[in-house]
Amino acid sequence: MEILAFGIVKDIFLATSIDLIVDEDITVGALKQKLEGRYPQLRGISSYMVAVNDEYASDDSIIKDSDEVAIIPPVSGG
Amino acid sequence: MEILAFGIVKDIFLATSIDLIVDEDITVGALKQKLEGRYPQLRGISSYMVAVNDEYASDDSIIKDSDEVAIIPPVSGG
Amino acid sequence: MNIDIKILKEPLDINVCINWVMTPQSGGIDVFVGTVRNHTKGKKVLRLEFEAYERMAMKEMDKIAREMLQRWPLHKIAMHHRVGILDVGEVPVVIAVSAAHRDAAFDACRYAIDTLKQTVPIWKKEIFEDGEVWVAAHP
Amino acid sequence: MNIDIKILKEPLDINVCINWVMTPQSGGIDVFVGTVRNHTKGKKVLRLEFEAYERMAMKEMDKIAREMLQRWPLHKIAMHHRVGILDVGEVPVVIAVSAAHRDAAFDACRYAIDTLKQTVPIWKKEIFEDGEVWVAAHP
Repeated sequence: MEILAFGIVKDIFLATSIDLIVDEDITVGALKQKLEGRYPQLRGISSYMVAVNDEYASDDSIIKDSDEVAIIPPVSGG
Repeated sequence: MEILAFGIVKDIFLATSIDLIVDEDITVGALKQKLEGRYPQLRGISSYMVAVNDEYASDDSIIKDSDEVAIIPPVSGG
Repeated sequence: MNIDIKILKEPLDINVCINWVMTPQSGGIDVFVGTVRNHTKGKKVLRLEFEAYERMAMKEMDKIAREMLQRWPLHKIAMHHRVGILDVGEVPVVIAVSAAHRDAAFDACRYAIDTLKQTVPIWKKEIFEDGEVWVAAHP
Repeated sequence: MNIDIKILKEPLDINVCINWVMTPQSGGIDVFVGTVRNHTKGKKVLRLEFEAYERMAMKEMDKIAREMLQRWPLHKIAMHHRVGILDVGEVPVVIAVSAAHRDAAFDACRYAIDTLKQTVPIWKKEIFEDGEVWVAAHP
């Protein structure tokens, strides 16, 4: 599952995207746990959201392997 | 006493200014009465203010002959 | 000086106002641009005429700007008003306000246009196909 | 269409935004112009870098604009955001809103920038003399 990284998350992943091996149909919450296990620095940022196919997704949303997943650290545009 | 007219008041005075003969040291209130006697249409407008030397003046302000007096109908700038 | 007040016969230049208020300390600029509408109360407007009691209008605009600087932490204020004949789509007024933070800029800019419309001796005549009228003159 | 959303690598053109939202029905336009400040929390800022998750950012800005049209009687909305490296004084964002009456334009424009800063996936990195930091990333 390809996961896009932006802002501070790019610095944590040391990449603009990572390819994570996951079971099919993982929830957003489970993905976060998995990522935080692999990248403990994620726990140190203010908060982050997960977007699935360009939409903010709640922790109980289910992600398919074909979805576009992005980690959204606190936004600071404007 | 020269009295400047703007907007609708120009149309009432049929002039951009009039020269009114007044006793010295007339109040703004007395000036208004005098003007309304001479130009009854003044009573038909929404409201108007008198400015003395570029400042809004209250009815009890005293006007000297050397002051610059202007009749200020409802403003509508912007 | 951090206040720029002008009454102009020529078309207003919005960029001039924005560039003038922009400072290296500023984080946000709010700009109000008035435009001439093509209708009022369902009636077609051909053009507008603006007249100012110029010296007093400058003074009253300056009062508004000084009050703004007292009430909000602002950097600079530009307030330009046009006079003369304006066609539909032309710009009678531009108010630009810069501040470190946007809330002050928004609040102050809105205060400026609201107060300008109440206190500044400038008058607008609406010219229709069948006549003309000084706005707000009659009840 | 009455919504113009853009994410651009080139300097934003404020006049383009204003001219685009201006309609013959409009009586007022409110414009918010963000600018890069030379300091933050007392520290000198050399420049900023803006990064967007572009497709999602466009979608989120479009949501904001649609919400604005539902909540206020507006004519047109332009929302342009810049990405890339910006120097002090450059403009990361322009939001222009036209309406028949100014209250709607002011309220909607403020809603737009407030919401953009909360929901649109764009990130700002502040670059100082001695390092750089992603804004708001850490508690």
